[in-house]
Amino acid sequence: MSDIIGVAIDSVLITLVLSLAASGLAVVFGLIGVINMGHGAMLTLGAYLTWATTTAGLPFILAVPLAAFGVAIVGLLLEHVLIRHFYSKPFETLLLTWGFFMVSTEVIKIVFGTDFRAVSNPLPGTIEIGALQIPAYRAVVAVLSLLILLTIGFIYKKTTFGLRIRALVQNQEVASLLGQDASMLYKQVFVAGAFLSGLAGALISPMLSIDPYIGNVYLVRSFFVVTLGGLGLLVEGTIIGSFVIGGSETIFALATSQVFAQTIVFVLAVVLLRFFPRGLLAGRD
Amino acid sequence: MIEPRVPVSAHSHRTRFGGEAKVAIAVFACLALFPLFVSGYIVYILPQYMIFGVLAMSLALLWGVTGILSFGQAGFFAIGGYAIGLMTNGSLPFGGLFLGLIAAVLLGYLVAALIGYFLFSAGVRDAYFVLVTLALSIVVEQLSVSQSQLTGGWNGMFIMRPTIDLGFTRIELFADIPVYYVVLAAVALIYAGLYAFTRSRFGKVLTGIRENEMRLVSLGVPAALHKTAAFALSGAVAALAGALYGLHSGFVSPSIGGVLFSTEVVVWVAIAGRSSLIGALLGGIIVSSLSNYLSAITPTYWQLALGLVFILTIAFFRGGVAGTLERFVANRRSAQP
Amino acid sequence: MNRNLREAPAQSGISRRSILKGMSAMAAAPLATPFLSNAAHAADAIRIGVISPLTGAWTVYGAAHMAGFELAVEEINAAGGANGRPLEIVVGDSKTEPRIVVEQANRLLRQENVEFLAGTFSSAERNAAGPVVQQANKLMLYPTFYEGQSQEFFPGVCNKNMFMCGPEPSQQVWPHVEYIVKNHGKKFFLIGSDYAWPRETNKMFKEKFAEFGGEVVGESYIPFNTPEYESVLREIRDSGAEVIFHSLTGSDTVNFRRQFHAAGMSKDIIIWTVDDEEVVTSGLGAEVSAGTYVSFDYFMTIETENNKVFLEKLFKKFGNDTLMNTVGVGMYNAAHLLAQAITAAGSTDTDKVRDALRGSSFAGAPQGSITLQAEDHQAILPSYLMKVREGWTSVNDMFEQVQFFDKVTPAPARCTLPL
Amino acid sequence: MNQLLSVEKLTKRFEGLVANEDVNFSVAEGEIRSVIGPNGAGKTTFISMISGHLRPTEGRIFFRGTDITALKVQQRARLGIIRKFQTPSVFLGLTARENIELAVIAAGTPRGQRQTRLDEVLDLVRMTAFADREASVLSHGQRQWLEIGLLLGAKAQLLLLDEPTAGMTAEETHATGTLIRDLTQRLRLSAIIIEHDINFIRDLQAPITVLHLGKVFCEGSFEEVSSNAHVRNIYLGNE
Repeated sequence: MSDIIGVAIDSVLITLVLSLAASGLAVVFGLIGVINMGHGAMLTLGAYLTWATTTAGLPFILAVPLAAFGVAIVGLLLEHVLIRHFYSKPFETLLLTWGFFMVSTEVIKIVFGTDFRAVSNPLPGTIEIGALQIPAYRAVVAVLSLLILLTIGFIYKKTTFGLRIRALVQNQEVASLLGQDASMLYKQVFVAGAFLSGLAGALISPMLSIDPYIGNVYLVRSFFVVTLGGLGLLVEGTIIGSFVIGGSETIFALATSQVFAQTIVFVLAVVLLRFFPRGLLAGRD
Repeated sequence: MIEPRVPVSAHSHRTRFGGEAKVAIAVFACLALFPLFVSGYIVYILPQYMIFGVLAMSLALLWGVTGILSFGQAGFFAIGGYAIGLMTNGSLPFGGLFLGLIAAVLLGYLVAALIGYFLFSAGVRDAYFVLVTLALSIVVEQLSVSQSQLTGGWNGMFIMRPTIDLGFTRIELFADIPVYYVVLAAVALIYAGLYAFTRSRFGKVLTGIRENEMRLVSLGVPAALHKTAAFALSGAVAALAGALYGLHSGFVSPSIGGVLFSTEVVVWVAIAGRSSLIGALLGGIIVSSLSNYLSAITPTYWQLALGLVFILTIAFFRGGVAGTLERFVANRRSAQP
Repeated sequence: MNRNLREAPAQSGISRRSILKGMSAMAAAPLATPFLSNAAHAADAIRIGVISPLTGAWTVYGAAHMAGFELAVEEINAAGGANGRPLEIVVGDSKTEPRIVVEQANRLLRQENVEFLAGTFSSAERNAAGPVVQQANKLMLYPTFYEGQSQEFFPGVCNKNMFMCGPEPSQQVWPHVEYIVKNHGKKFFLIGSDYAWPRETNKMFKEKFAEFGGEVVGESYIPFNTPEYESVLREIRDSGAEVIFHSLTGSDTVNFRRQFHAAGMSKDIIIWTVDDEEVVTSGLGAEVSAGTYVSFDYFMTIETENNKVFLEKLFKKFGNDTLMNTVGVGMYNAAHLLAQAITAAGSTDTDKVRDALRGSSFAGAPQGSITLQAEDHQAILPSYLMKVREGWTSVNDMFEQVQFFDKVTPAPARCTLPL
Repeated sequence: MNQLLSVEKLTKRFEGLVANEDVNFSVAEGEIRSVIGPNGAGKTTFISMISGHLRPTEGRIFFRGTDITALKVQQRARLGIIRKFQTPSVFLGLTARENIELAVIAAGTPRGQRQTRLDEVLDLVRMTAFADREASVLSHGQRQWLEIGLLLGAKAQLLLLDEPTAGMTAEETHATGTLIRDLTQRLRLSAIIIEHDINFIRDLQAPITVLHLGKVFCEGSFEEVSSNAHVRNIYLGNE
């Protein structure tokens, strides 16, 4: 029995951490259709900035928002210099953001070096539920992830800013007719996505060893999360997608090896993508 | 009658395969004469880069001709490499060099055809298809790690250099020079085959898919099948390149199927010019050999420079080097009276 | 960072000459013929190719790896070289990828005309170099702790042109099984990265473990770059393991251990690792690594006369915070063994040097005198079991010696002997 | 005249919104039919259901007496039902000749006859002079004609023309009308034409179907329809 609960809690934790990692992409890809291959690099950057600021003596709780803002600024520069000229060309943005990944990875190596970097765990200890022990920090990140998603959902559904974005997503022409500055909205959404990616990288950093490629572990997974969840379904889609990609791996791993579980998940994701091209929640075409 | 309102000299982004036959002949002639002037490592390593050039062509066929971007070419490359390895190292009850090459090509073709049909027939396209090809790379790499009893896992697999038995004569593929010419001949043949293909009826239909898939479907062309066939052919060519690579380097390991190598191929082709097969071939040869030399000297800054060049190419020189040259020549011609 | 004493104004990392060579090879390929590149170099230097993971996933290990060899070459050249000729290092970056090792080994042998190879880091990298040195009939010295030789992996091992300067499981693991079992229990969980070294090491471990009545309660192999360890941690907890025998590598070590510690498991379960030398343990940090057992042939804190001298020279050359480890020392010993053998053979001829290397000893090794066995090319090395101290602050107080065996002879190589 | 295409009770709903309802309609061989109606009347939906780009919610479509309701776009195109899109959809990166060549290939023309067929179609749409110009440098009007050429090259029996004169000058519009009439007569083709340009409709002298709010409002000749007060009202938005 405690085994089942253990597996359930593990998959919930993994689902929520992956939701957090994918949230930036859910915004950028889901709302304005930018296939941001630099998403992983933004996570990495968030983690390194957290490492740099905590190493410089800043408390973790301040380092996290600072890192997120740092990544948002990088996102703003990227958007302003390159991406905004290519919104109507998805392949070009895909390739440009991959170029961003290449460049930022090398810059990270030059600036931060290639040694193992680690952010020390701000919340050591565990939460005990019966016989189960849950790492306290991981639990907090899971809860934060849920809060962040709900906040995104709230902003998107309930605020005028969200309304303007929804109008833009629905119909760009109409949105401009209504006096929307579409290019400014695109910029805001892109930067918000970068902010979220940086935030995710910062929050995940104490759980992982930080190397210049850590974000890439989440890159392809995040894409599947967003496509399986359905573009534009920021809260429920991201969570469902994360469960299919992350949570189910835990369950498959029970029956087979870890590598094979990962392989199964990717194959499953491709099959689901074919039958539910608009996401699991949208139903079959 | 209706007169054109746009001046003739207006920029046209011609992305077709004109006038490259001459370039190709020149390139292959240079490559053929090369070992007369040089020896040593370059003669050893150049065939490997030519094989990378074939891999680049497999992508150009898909991306440049058909308009389907793939981040999974390395996956097929690895399939070919492992196939030739398994068929020649005696771990299977049957095998041999020629059977191995056929198996590699067939396997690449079938895997691609299966994936292609499964997805294209359901209308999966563009970014979604890119995503699937990324997953393909990951899955191939993971399988080659996890199926270690077959593949040697992360430690990789050795492949013996073969002897080609042509009946009347045998070519021992150990010395650099015979290997060089055997690979060059194979690459030239593959190039010629692909070139002829792009100019065939089928190749033209693929160009139509790139230019306007919906129009083509609405004219009665089963585009999904054509795309499947293009993907399968590209998979077969990439797998053939992988098999040749395995034979040449004597070693394959999971990283040749991975996402990073797949994206390297995209970078070669983007920089060199996706619209021309010979451009892609040269891109594969030149960018990968530059990578080898410069990364020995300044690994970090070389990668950084490559990333910047890549961004600049995508942002400003859509056709890559080949496309830009072609346009330059075209402009020069139209500027002359 | 002067890689070669004869080349005084060396630039950071790589000599100017090799830059020029590289550029000329690109710009004017015909110039880069072997004849000219020979002429371009001091005619009497013995060129040695060193393949090291300078970029890629295992960059962290690359620094000590290079430093060990560089230090040795400096010493050898200061003492008049090998057989009267100075040594010169030519570097090849493996990018931590076996396929690049094939390229680099070929480049070094064919383009740079090196006469010997040293290095590669992981088993996979070494295996990739195997066929190349076999075909070119050149010798290669391999520095890393590894899984032992078995004919199955020929020519990556059991190769008459390869010499192994690092320990294999019968040296690194076997001597300490008894101690751990007696003190911490018989229920072991084996976790390792998913490739040959961990699998083979575990196979060897289990052989000895069975003798002491140990029980393997779980065995798990983790793919590279796995960020999440929830399910493995649960498996370990449910298995009732008392000890984890740990052969994860690289960033996966760090990820696993951080999550293991965060899950509060480090107070109940002991970890014995055969991978985490000074560099990785530094990366783990004091809190996560405290209480872990580590076994190797060399640690920076071992108390031998040779080690004192060695570290002094190392710090003088590379600075006081330089990290050294078993692999770096393996490279250091490799250079000395090679130089001695060249001198003894009076030539750089592969067959003569191979004969000279067989059975040769290096008295100046930081571990104390070491010997290369003639019949299977494995090294006779000491074996230390250390425990990571609580609250360590640097490599100087990182490890506490638990037990020590000198001159441990490896189990016979499972090769078709003689090599 | 033989019935070429007929539709029965064609209905299309988009999540509650009715785009077409109970449309009955038919075209005979060699006949041109104009379909007009104010914006939002469901004209493009109607033509999309015939071309196969949209699935009807209810109703059936017959072509030469066979039910083709279940066929896909490309299968209908093979039968000869081929559509021209509202904004001209051609292969922009290819020359006019290559454009037509693709259409000729699409029709499955045997290799030996391809060249003849190609020249013939170029001549029909009067593009011979611009044959080697890339479609991207052709004018909007020329692209419209090139697209009609694609339909012909692909052996269309029933041309579905969605605003074939959009973006044309009066002169070009007139020429297009002449071209379409000429083509249908010479090649015995049928056509369904959606148009806004009232002069063009008049020139065509074809029976007109007026769609309003997704339903057939009335049918008749140009004179009948244009004198119908209700039709005027719906265009002015009074009804």
